[in-house]
Amino acid sequence: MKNRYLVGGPITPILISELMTLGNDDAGAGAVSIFIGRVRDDETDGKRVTAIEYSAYEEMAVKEAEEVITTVKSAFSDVRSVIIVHSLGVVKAGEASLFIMVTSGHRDHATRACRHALEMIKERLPVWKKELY
Amino acid sequence: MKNRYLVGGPITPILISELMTLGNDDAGAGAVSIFIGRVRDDETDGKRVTAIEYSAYEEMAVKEAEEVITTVKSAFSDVRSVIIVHSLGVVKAGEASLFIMVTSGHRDHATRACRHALEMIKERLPVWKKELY
Amino acid sequence: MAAEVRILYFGAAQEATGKSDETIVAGDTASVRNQLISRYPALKQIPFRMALNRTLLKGESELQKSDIIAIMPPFQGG
Amino acid sequence: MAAEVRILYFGAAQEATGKSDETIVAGDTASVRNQLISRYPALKQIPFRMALNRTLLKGESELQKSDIIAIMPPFQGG
Repeated sequence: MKNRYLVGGPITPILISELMTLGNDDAGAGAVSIFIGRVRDDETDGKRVTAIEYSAYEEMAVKEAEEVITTVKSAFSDVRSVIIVHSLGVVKAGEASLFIMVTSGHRDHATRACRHALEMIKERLPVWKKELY
Repeated sequence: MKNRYLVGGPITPILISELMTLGNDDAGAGAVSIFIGRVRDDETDGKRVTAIEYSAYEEMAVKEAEEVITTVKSAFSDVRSVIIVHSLGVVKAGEASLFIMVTSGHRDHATRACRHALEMIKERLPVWKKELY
Repeated sequence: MAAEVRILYFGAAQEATGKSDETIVAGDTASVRNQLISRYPALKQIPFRMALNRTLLKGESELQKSDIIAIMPPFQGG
Repeated sequence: MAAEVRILYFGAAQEATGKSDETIVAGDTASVRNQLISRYPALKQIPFRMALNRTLLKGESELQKSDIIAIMPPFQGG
Protein backbone atom coordinates (compact mmCIF):
# COMPACT_ATOMS: atom_id res chain seq x y z
CA MET A 1 0.00 0.00 0.00
CA LYS A 2 1.18 3.50 -0.87
CA ASN A 3 -0.46 4.84 2.29
CA ARG A 4 -3.47 4.00 4.50
CA TYR A 5 -5.92 4.90 1.76
CA LEU A 6 -4.35 4.05 -1.60
CA VAL A 7 -2.98 0.77 -2.88
CA GLY A 8 -1.27 0.02 -6.18
CA GLY A 9 -3.28 -2.49 -8.23
CA PRO A 10 -6.33 -4.45 -7.11
CA ILE A 11 -7.52 -4.85 -3.54
CA THR A 12 -6.80 -8.55 -3.33
CA PRO A 13 -8.76 -11.08 -1.23
CA ILE A 14 -5.66 -11.37 0.98
CA LEU A 15 -5.55 -7.63 1.59
CA ILE A 16 -9.29 -7.65 2.31
CA SER A 17 -8.80 -10.43 4.87
CA GLU A 18 -6.03 -8.40 6.51
CA LEU A 19 -8.12 -5.22 6.58
CA MET A 20 -11.02 -7.16 8.09
CA THR A 21 -8.91 -8.32 11.04
CA LEU A 22 -8.35 -4.70 12.05
CA GLY A 23 -11.67 -4.50 13.88
CA ASN A 24 -11.39 -7.94 15.49
CA ASP A 25 -9.96 -6.88 18.84
CA ASP A 26 -12.91 -4.59 19.63
CA ALA A 27 -15.48 -6.78 21.35
CA GLY A 28 -17.80 -3.79 21.68
CA ALA A 29 -18.22 -3.64 17.90
CA GLY A 30 -21.38 -5.67 17.37
CA ALA A 31 -21.82 -4.61 13.74
CA VAL A 32 -19.50 -4.55 10.76
CA SER A 33 -20.65 -3.12 7.44
CA ILE A 34 -18.45 -3.56 4.38
CA PHE A 35 -18.72 -2.28 0.83
CA ILE A 36 -16.50 -3.59 -1.95
CA GLY A 37 -16.51 -1.94 -5.35
CA ARG A 38 -15.31 -4.10 -8.23
CA VAL A 39 -14.48 -3.52 -11.89
CA ARG A 40 -17.36 -4.64 -14.09
CA ASP A 41 -16.82 -6.20 -17.50
CA ASP A 42 -19.22 -3.71 -19.08
CA GLU A 43 -19.68 -3.59 -22.82
CA THR A 44 -19.55 -0.16 -24.47
CA ASP A 45 -19.82 0.30 -28.25
CA GLY A 46 -19.45 -3.46 -28.68
CA LYS A 47 -16.17 -3.58 -26.77
CA ARG A 48 -15.85 -5.35 -23.44
CA VAL A 49 -13.93 -3.70 -20.57
CA THR A 50 -11.10 -5.97 -19.45
CA ALA A 51 -9.60 -3.60 -16.86
CA ILE A 52 -9.68 -0.06 -15.52
CA GLU A 53 -6.62 2.06 -14.92
CA TYR A 54 -7.14 4.38 -11.95
CA SER A 55 -5.20 7.59 -11.34
CA ALA A 56 -5.54 10.05 -8.47
CA TYR A 57 -4.42 13.35 -7.08
CA GLU A 58 -2.85 11.36 -4.30
CA GLU A 59 -2.11 14.10 -1.76
CA MET A 60 -5.65 15.45 -2.04
CA ALA A 61 -7.19 11.96 -2.05
CA VAL A 62 -5.54 11.25 1.30
CA LYS A 63 -6.87 14.52 2.74
CA GLU A 64 -10.36 13.86 1.40
CA ALA A 65 -10.40 10.28 2.71
CA GLU A 66 -9.46 11.61 6.14
CA GLU A 67 -12.26 14.17 5.95
CA VAL A 68 -14.76 11.49 4.94
CA ILE A 69 -13.77 9.46 8.01
CA THR A 70 -14.02 12.48 10.32
CA THR A 71 -17.42 13.44 8.91
CA VAL A 72 -18.83 9.93 9.16
CA LYS A 73 -17.61 9.47 12.72
CA SER A 74 -19.18 12.72 13.85
CA ALA A 75 -22.46 12.11 11.97
CA PHE A 76 -22.90 8.57 13.33
CA SER A 77 -21.93 8.54 16.99
CA ASP A 78 -22.10 4.76 17.41
CA VAL A 79 -19.33 4.27 14.84
CA ARG A 80 -16.08 2.88 16.25
CA SER A 81 -13.81 2.58 13.20
CA VAL A 82 -13.78 3.43 9.50
CA ILE A 83 -11.41 2.03 6.89
CA ILE A 84 -11.23 3.29 3.31
CA VAL A 85 -8.92 1.88 0.63
CA HIS A 86 -8.94 2.75 -3.10
CA SER A 87 -6.88 1.22 -5.91
CA LEU A 88 -4.49 3.07 -8.18
CA GLY A 89 -3.20 1.69 -11.48
CA VAL A 90 -4.61 -1.28 -13.36
CA VAL A 91 -7.44 -3.36 -11.87
CA LYS A 92 -8.85 -6.17 -13.98
CA ALA A 93 -12.56 -6.91 -14.45
CA GLY A 94 -13.82 -8.85 -11.43
CA GLU A 95 -11.15 -7.46 -9.12
CA ALA A 96 -11.87 -5.03 -6.29
CA SER A 97 -10.93 -1.35 -6.50
CA LEU A 98 -12.67 0.06 -3.42
CA PHE A 99 -12.98 -1.25 0.14
CA ILE A 100 -14.93 0.44 2.92
CA MET A 101 -15.41 -1.05 6.38
CA VAL A 102 -17.31 0.54 9.25
CA THR A 103 -17.67 -0.97 12.72
CA SER A 104 -20.16 0.23 15.29
CA GLY A 105 -21.88 -0.96 18.42
CA HIS A 106 -25.18 -1.69 16.68
CA ARG A 107 -26.33 -2.33 13.13
CA ASP A 108 -28.09 0.91 12.31
CA HIS A 109 -25.09 3.23 12.34
CA ALA A 110 -22.72 0.71 10.73
CA THR A 111 -24.93 0.23 7.68
CA ARG A 112 -25.90 3.89 7.30
CA ALA A 113 -22.37 5.20 7.89
CA CYS A 114 -20.92 2.75 5.34
CA ARG A 115 -23.38 3.92 2.70
CA HIS A 116 -22.73 7.56 3.60
CA ALA A 117 -18.96 7.07 3.31
CA LEU A 118 -19.48 5.42 -0.07
CA GLU A 119 -21.49 8.37 -1.40
CA MET A 120 -18.94 10.86 -0.06
CA ILE A 121 -16.09 8.93 -1.69
CA LYS A 122 -17.88 8.93 -5.04
CA GLU A 123 -18.43 12.67 -4.71
CA ARG A 124 -15.16 13.84 -3.23
CA LEU A 125 -12.24 11.49 -3.94
CA PRO A 126 -10.08 12.94 -6.76
CA VAL A 127 -9.78 9.68 -8.71
CA TRP A 128 -10.09 9.15 -12.44
CA LYS A 129 -10.39 6.05 -14.55
CA LYS A 130 -9.55 4.88 -18.02
CA GLU A 131 -11.26 1.81 -19.43
CA LEU A 132 -8.98 -0.76 -21.04
CA TYR A 133 -10.41 -3.13 -23.70
CA MET B 1 -21.95 -25.91 8.25
CA LYS B 2 -25.22 -27.70 9.10
CA ASN B 3 -26.76 -26.40 5.86
CA ARG B 4 -26.42 -23.33 3.60
CA TYR B 5 -27.79 -21.01 6.27
CA LEU B 6 -26.76 -22.35 9.67
CA VAL B 7 -23.31 -23.10 11.05
CA GLY B 8 -22.34 -24.60 14.40
CA GLY B 9 -20.24 -22.14 16.43
CA PRO B 10 -18.82 -18.81 15.29
CA ILE B 11 -18.58 -17.66 11.69
CA THR B 12 -14.80 -17.73 11.58
CA PRO B 13 -12.61 -15.40 9.48
CA ILE B 14 -11.71 -18.43 7.34
CA LEU B 15 -15.37 -19.22 6.66
CA ILE B 16 -15.99 -15.54 5.87
CA SER B 17 -13.11 -15.58 3.36
CA GLU B 18 -14.57 -18.70 1.76
CA LEU B 19 -18.06 -17.19 1.58
CA MET B 20 -16.64 -14.02 0.03
CA THR B 21 -15.06 -15.95 -2.83
CA LEU B 22 -18.51 -17.16 -3.90
CA GLY B 23 -19.23 -13.97 -5.84
CA ASN B 24 -15.76 -13.67 -7.35
CA ASP B 25 -16.45 -15.32 -10.70
CA ASP B 26 -19.20 -12.84 -11.61
CA ALA B 27 -17.45 -9.94 -13.35
CA GLY B 28 -20.79 -8.17 -13.78
CA ALA B 29 -21.11 -7.73 -10.01
CA GLY B 30 -19.67 -4.27 -9.51
CA ALA B 31 -20.88 -3.93 -5.93
CA VAL B 32 -20.61 -6.18 -2.88
CA SER B 33 -22.28 -5.23 0.38
CA ILE B 34 -21.55 -7.27 3.49
CA PHE B 35 -22.93 -7.17 7.02
CA ILE B 36 -21.31 -9.07 9.86
CA GLY B 37 -23.02 -9.26 13.24
CA ARG B 38 -20.75 -10.01 16.18
CA VAL B 39 -21.26 -10.87 19.85
CA ARG B 40 -20.71 -7.77 21.98
CA ASP B 41 -19.12 -7.98 25.42
CA ASP B 42 -22.03 -6.02 26.93
CA GLU B 43 -22.31 -5.52 30.66
CA THR B 44 -25.70 -6.22 32.26
CA ASP B 45 -26.25 -5.96 36.03
CA GLY B 46 -22.49 -5.65 36.51
CA LYS B 47 -21.79 -8.91 34.69
CA ARG B 48 -19.93 -8.98 31.39
CA VAL B 49 -21.16 -11.19 28.54
CA THR B 50 -18.41 -13.62 27.52
CA ALA B 51 -20.44 -15.54 24.93
CA ILE B 52 -23.91 -16.11 23.54
CA GLU B 53 -25.47 -19.48 22.97
CA TYR B 54 -27.78 -19.44 19.94
CA SER B 55 -30.59 -21.90 19.34
CA ALA B 56 -33.01 -22.05 16.43
CA TYR B 57 -36.05 -23.77 15.02
CA GLU B 58 -33.78 -25.04 12.29
CA GLU B 59 -36.28 -26.29 9.73
CA MET B 60 -38.22 -23.02 9.90
CA ALA B 61 -35.03 -20.92 9.91
CA VAL B 62 -33.98 -22.47 6.62
CA LYS B 63 -37.39 -21.77 5.11
CA GLU B 64 -37.37 -18.18 6.36
CA ALA B 65 -33.82 -17.54 5.10
CA GLU B 66 -34.90 -18.77 1.68
CA GLU B 67 -37.90 -16.46 1.77
CA VAL B 68 -35.70 -13.51 2.74
CA ILE B 69 -33.47 -14.19 -0.25
CA THR B 70 -36.43 -14.53 -2.62
CA THR B 71 -37.99 -11.32 -1.32
CA VAL B 72 -34.77 -9.32 -1.53
CA LYS B 73 -34.03 -10.50 -5.05
CA SER B 74 -37.48 -9.56 -6.28
CA ALA B 75 -37.49 -6.18 -4.48
CA PHE B 76 -34.04 -5.16 -5.78
CA SER B 77 -33.77 -6.18 -9.42
CA ASP B 78 -30.06 -5.34 -9.76
CA VAL B 79 -29.16 -7.96 -7.10
CA ARG B 80 -27.20 -10.95 -8.44
CA SER B 81 -26.59 -13.08 -5.32
CA VAL B 82 -27.50 -13.16 -1.64
CA ILE B 83 -25.78 -15.22 1.04
CA ILE B 84 -27.07 -15.54 4.61
CA VAL B 85 -25.35 -17.52 7.38
CA HIS B 86 -26.29 -17.56 11.08
CA SER B 87 -24.50 -19.26 13.97
CA LEU B 88 -25.95 -21.89 16.26
CA GLY B 89 -24.42 -22.86 19.61
CA VAL B 90 -21.79 -20.92 21.52
CA VAL B 91 -20.21 -17.81 19.99
CA LYS B 92 -17.70 -15.90 22.11
CA ALA B 93 -17.63 -12.11 22.50
CA GLY B 94 -15.89 -10.59 19.50
CA GLU B 95 -16.75 -13.51 17.24
CA ALA B 96 -19.21 -13.28 14.34
CA SER B 97 -22.67 -14.85 14.51
CA LEU B 98 -24.29 -13.44 11.36
CA PHE B 99 -22.98 -12.98 7.82
CA ILE B 100 -24.92 -11.41 4.96
CA MET B 101 -23.46 -10.74 1.52
CA VAL B 102 -25.28 -9.19 -1.42
CA THR B 103 -23.77 -8.64 -4.87
CA SER B 104 -25.31 -6.44 -7.52
CA GLY B 105 -24.36 -4.59 -10.66
CA HIS B 106 -24.25 -1.18 -8.97
CA ARG B 107 -23.90 0.11 -5.46
CA ASP B 108 -27.42 1.29 -4.73
CA HIS B 109 -29.20 -2.06 -4.73
CA ALA B 110 -26.34 -3.92 -3.01
CA THR B 111 -26.31 -1.60 -0.01
CA ARG B 112 -30.09 -1.28 0.28
CA ALA B 113 -30.75 -4.99 -0.28
CA CYS B 114 -28.16 -5.94 2.36
CA ARG B 115 -29.80 -3.67 4.91
CA HIS B 116 -33.25 -4.96 3.96
CA ALA B 117 -32.11 -8.56 4.35
CA LEU B 118 -30.66 -7.70 7.75
CA GLU B 119 -33.94 -6.20 8.98
CA MET B 120 -35.93 -9.17 7.66
CA ILE B 121 -33.57 -11.60 9.38
CA LYS B 122 -33.95 -9.78 12.70
CA GLU B 123 -37.71 -9.88 12.31
CA ARG B 124 -38.27 -13.34 10.86
CA LEU B 125 -35.48 -15.79 11.68
CA PRO B 126 -36.59 -18.11 14.53
CA VAL B 127 -33.38 -17.82 16.54
CA TRP B 128 -32.97 -17.32 20.28
CA LYS B 129 -30.03 -16.47 22.45
CA LYS B 130 -28.81 -17.05 25.95
CA GLU B 131 -26.12 -14.81 27.36
CA LEU B 132 -23.22 -16.58 29.08
CA TYR B 133 -21.17 -14.70 31.70
CA MET C 1 -62.09 -33.23 16.03
CA ALA C 2 -59.25 -33.40 18.51
CA ALA C 3 -55.92 -34.61 17.13
CA GLU C 4 -52.54 -35.63 18.48
CA VAL C 5 -50.14 -32.79 17.66
CA ARG C 6 -46.48 -32.20 18.38
CA ILE C 7 -45.44 -29.15 20.41
CA LEU C 8 -41.91 -27.71 20.13
CA TYR C 9 -40.65 -25.23 22.73
CA PHE C 10 -37.92 -22.71 21.95
CA GLY C 11 -35.86 -20.15 23.86
CA ALA C 12 -37.43 -18.98 27.10
CA ALA C 13 -40.43 -21.27 26.47
CA GLN C 14 -38.12 -24.23 27.09
CA GLU C 15 -37.17 -22.85 30.46
CA ALA C 16 -40.79 -21.98 31.30
CA THR C 17 -42.00 -25.51 30.53
CA GLY C 18 -38.91 -27.48 31.41
CA LYS C 19 -39.07 -29.38 28.14
CA SER C 20 -38.16 -29.04 24.48
CA ASP C 21 -41.12 -30.92 23.03
CA GLU C 22 -44.14 -33.04 23.82
CA THR C 23 -47.32 -34.41 22.25
CA ILE C 24 -50.77 -33.15 23.24
CA VAL C 25 -54.32 -33.53 22.00
CA ALA C 26 -56.15 -30.46 20.72
CA GLY C 27 -58.73 -29.54 18.08
CA ASP C 28 -57.37 -26.12 17.20
CA THR C 29 -54.56 -23.73 18.03
CA ALA C 30 -56.67 -21.76 20.52
CA SER C 31 -57.08 -24.96 22.50
CA VAL C 32 -53.30 -25.53 22.38
CA ARG C 33 -52.69 -22.02 23.72
CA ASN C 34 -55.20 -22.46 26.56
CA GLN C 35 -53.94 -25.90 27.55
CA LEU C 36 -50.31 -24.79 27.65
CA ILE C 37 -50.94 -21.64 29.64
CA SER C 38 -52.97 -23.51 32.21
CA ARG C 39 -50.37 -26.30 32.41
CA TYR C 40 -47.34 -23.97 32.53
CA PRO C 41 -48.23 -20.70 34.28
CA ALA C 42 -44.72 -19.33 33.59
CA LEU C 43 -45.63 -19.22 29.87
CA LYS C 44 -47.99 -16.33 30.64
CA GLN C 45 -44.96 -14.10 31.15
CA ILE C 46 -43.66 -14.80 27.65
CA PRO C 47 -45.27 -13.05 24.67
CA PHE C 48 -44.92 -16.14 22.50
CA ARG C 49 -46.15 -16.64 18.95
CA MET C 50 -46.92 -20.00 17.38
CA ALA C 51 -45.82 -21.53 14.10
CA LEU C 52 -47.92 -24.25 12.51
CA ASN C 53 -45.85 -26.59 10.36
CA ARG C 54 -43.01 -24.02 10.05
CA THR C 55 -45.24 -21.10 9.15
CA LEU C 56 -45.98 -18.26 11.53
CA LEU C 57 -49.59 -18.53 12.64
CA LYS C 58 -51.89 -15.59 11.96
CA GLY C 59 -55.18 -15.94 13.77
CA GLU C 60 -56.15 -19.47 14.79
CA SER C 61 -56.34 -22.71 12.85
CA GLU C 62 -57.93 -26.16 13.04
CA LEU C 63 -55.45 -28.97 13.66
CA GLN C 64 -54.86 -32.35 12.07
CA LYS C 65 -52.96 -35.37 13.31
CA SER C 66 -49.17 -34.93 13.19
CA ASP C 67 -49.31 -31.15 12.89
CA ILE C 68 -46.25 -29.48 14.42
CA ILE C 69 -46.73 -26.39 16.55
CA ALA C 70 -43.75 -24.32 17.66
CA ILE C 71 -43.97 -22.10 20.73
CA MET C 72 -41.73 -19.17 19.87
CA PRO C 73 -40.74 -16.29 22.18
CA PRO C 74 -39.63 -13.05 20.43
CA PHE C 75 -36.84 -13.75 17.95
CA GLN C 76 -33.30 -12.75 18.95
CA GLY C 77 -31.16 -13.58 15.94
CA GLY C 78 -28.58 -11.40 14.25
CA MET D 1 0.60 40.65 -8.38
CA ALA D 2 1.33 37.82 -10.77
CA ALA D 3 3.04 34.74 -9.30
CA GLU D 4 4.63 31.54 -10.59
CA VAL D 5 2.23 28.73 -9.78
CA ARG D 6 2.27 25.01 -10.42
CA ILE D 7 -0.49 23.44 -12.52
CA LEU D 8 -1.34 19.72 -12.23
CA TYR D 9 -3.51 18.03 -14.86
CA PHE D 10 -5.56 14.92 -14.08
CA GLY D 11 -7.68 12.42 -16.00
CA ALA D 12 -9.04 13.72 -19.31
CA ALA D 13 -7.28 17.07 -18.70
CA GLN D 14 -3.96 15.29 -19.18
CA GLU D 15 -5.06 14.06 -22.58
CA ALA D 16 -6.51 17.48 -23.51
CA THR D 17 -3.25 19.27 -22.68
CA GLY D 18 -0.77 16.52 -23.46
CA LYS D 19 1.00 17.05 -20.14
CA SER D 20 0.71 16.14 -16.47
CA ASP D 21 2.03 19.41 -15.02
CA GLU D 22 3.65 22.76 -15.83
CA THR D 23 4.43 26.14 -14.28
CA ILE D 24 2.61 29.30 -15.38
CA VAL D 25 2.39 32.91 -14.19
CA ALA D 26 -0.98 34.22 -13.02
CA GLY D 27 -2.42 36.64 -10.45
CA ASP D 28 -5.56 34.73 -9.62
CA THR D 29 -7.45 31.55 -10.43
CA ALA D 30 -9.67 33.26 -13.02
CA SER D 31 -6.52 34.16 -14.94
CA VAL D 32 -5.34 30.55 -14.74
CA ARG D 33 -8.65 29.32 -16.14
CA ASN D 34 -8.55 31.85 -19.01
CA GLN D 35 -4.94 31.15 -19.92
CA LEU D 36 -5.42 27.39 -19.96
CA ILE D 37 -8.59 27.44 -22.03
CA SER D 38 -7.00 29.72 -24.61
CA ARG D 39 -3.82 27.65 -24.69
CA TYR D 40 -5.60 24.25 -24.79
CA PRO D 41 -8.92 24.56 -26.64
CA ALA D 42 -9.71 20.89 -25.94
CA LEU D 43 -10.06 21.80 -22.23
CA LYS D 44 -13.30 23.64 -23.09
CA GLN D 45 -14.97 20.26 -23.62
CA ILE D 46 -14.14 19.16 -20.09
CA PRO D 47 -16.25 20.46 -17.17
CA PHE D 48 -13.20 20.68 -14.90
CA ARG D 49 -13.01 22.06 -11.39
CA MET D 50 -9.86 23.39 -9.75
CA ALA D 51 -8.25 22.61 -6.41
CA LEU D 52 -5.97 25.19 -4.81
CA ASN D 53 -3.38 23.56 -2.57
CA ARG D 54 -5.41 20.31 -2.30
CA THR D 55 -8.70 22.05 -1.48
CA LEU D 56 -11.58 22.25 -3.94
CA LEU D 57 -11.90 25.85 -5.10
CA LYS D 58 -15.20 27.63 -4.53
CA GLY D 59 -15.35 30.94 -6.42
CA GLU D 60 -12.00 32.46 -7.34
CA SER D 61 -8.87 33.20 -5.30
CA GLU D 62 -5.73 35.35 -5.44
CA LEU D 63 -2.52 33.38 -5.96
CA GLN D 64 0.87 33.36 -4.29
CA LYS D 65 4.18 32.00 -5.44
CA SER D 66 4.38 28.18 -5.26
CA ASP D 67 0.63 27.71 -5.04
CA ILE D 68 -0.46 24.39 -6.55
CA ILE D 69 -3.52 24.30 -8.77
CA ALA D 70 -5.05 21.01 -9.87
CA ILE D 71 -7.21 20.80 -13.01
CA MET D 72 -9.76 18.13 -12.18
CA PRO D 73 -12.36 16.60 -14.52
CA PRO D 74 -15.40 14.98 -12.86
CA PHE D 75 -14.33 12.37 -10.31
CA GLN D 76 -14.71 8.70 -11.24
CA GLY D 77 -13.56 6.83 -8.15
CA GLY D 78 -15.31 3.96 -6.41
